[in-house]
Amino acid sequence: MVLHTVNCPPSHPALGQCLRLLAPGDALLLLGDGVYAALAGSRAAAELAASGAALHVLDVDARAAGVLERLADGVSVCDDEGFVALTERYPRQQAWY
Amino acid sequence: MNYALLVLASPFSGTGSLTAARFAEAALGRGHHIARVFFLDQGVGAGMATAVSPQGEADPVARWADLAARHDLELVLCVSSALKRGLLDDTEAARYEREAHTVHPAFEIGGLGLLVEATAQADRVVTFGGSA
Amino acid sequence: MLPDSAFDKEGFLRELDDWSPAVAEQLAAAEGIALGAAHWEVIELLRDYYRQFESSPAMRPLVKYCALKLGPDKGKSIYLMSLFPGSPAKLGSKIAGLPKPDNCL
Amino acid sequence: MSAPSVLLVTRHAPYGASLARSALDAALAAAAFDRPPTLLFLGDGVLQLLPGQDASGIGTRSHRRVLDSLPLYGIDTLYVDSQALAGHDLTAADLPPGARPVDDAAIRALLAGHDHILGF
Repeated sequence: MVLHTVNCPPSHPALGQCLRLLAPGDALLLLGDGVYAALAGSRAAAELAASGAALHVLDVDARAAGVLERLADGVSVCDDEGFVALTERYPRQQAWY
Repeated sequence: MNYALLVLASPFSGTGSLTAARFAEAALGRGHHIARVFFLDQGVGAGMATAVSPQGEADPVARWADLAARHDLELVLCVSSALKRGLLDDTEAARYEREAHTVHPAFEIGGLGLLVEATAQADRVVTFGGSA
Repeated sequence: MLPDSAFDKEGFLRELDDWSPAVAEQLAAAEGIALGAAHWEVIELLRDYYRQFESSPAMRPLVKYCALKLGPDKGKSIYLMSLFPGSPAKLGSKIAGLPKPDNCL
Repeated sequence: MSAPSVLLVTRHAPYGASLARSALDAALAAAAFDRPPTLLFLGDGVLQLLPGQDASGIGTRSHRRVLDSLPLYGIDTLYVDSQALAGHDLTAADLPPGARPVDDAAIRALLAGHDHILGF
């Protein structure tokens, strides 16, 4: 099980690479510019939803971006402790940026 | 658990470096140990003593230094990444015959072997990248 | 003979283009080493390594490269230690005029 | 307890940013300390493998030349994203001897199959 952290905007090829390599049971945490992929109604959000991975955004980054109020369904908001908790549950992390 | 953190993100662009600092604090708060924070590539800017942040905004260098002081954290800047970005401590300044010492005392300069060692000892390794 | 100013505080060449066999003798003498044929064989090998891989070797690849090019008897760290005591990759590279290692390893 | 296995993922072209070089330095260092990581070239990272690189005109080392020293460091296998290869119209003939193109399923297995991942 892999925790994927995404720290680049949805137009960046790294998001596509992440999506094609997500495995069932993996989790995905959106950070920094990655949070825009959680915008309700966006193409990226639809692709994320279809991936079947557990989806999370980091609260401070989502709030800074104005994404927190327009969050796609199924994306949960986590704080720094929640980020650490994800690394406890998922033994390895792949950083996409 | 024992964590090793690899920070590649610049503290001067994007959020990666501060995210890493907050992560470190939260991990310690949950009772974990942090073997070492290794700064590589653009990440080494976190140790730049001469960086001045705008008033009212986060100062990543001070943030890391404060964290290190409170938790006895080991912060290591990769020597080759540091040198080419003008980050020198006393030893390297003497070695390369430069006047300026620009590394904040909360940080040390070290080789990649320290990343290798931390990775080998850690239960968890977390990488913090920035936009490249 | 190059003047002292051609070398930095640690005795490394400041300009790699200044290197010549005579400079290698000078660098070696400063380290207390008199270069013999066996030393030259390794110095040439180090310079070949640098031409081929555009980097200075760590100890492990140097030993392997020696084994590959000079045979198994010479591809041993104990052999290289006998020629360039202490840290053969570093000392050999210094005398061979390869870039100063940034102490990353 | 045996040492944890490490997968090093390198995803950037060699000269546009310093990350590819940093990743390679990390790989060489780990190998020099007898802990050779598994290397995975992903996305634009496969461009690091192009033959015929001559970086003398831009004042740096040729990345491929340094990569060619990996076998001497005990790293004989390079895993390469086959989809990215195809996207750049590269074939196995362009790659160093130890390169092994891998599909998405194999990449997933590499990601899940190591104790730690260093993501460059």
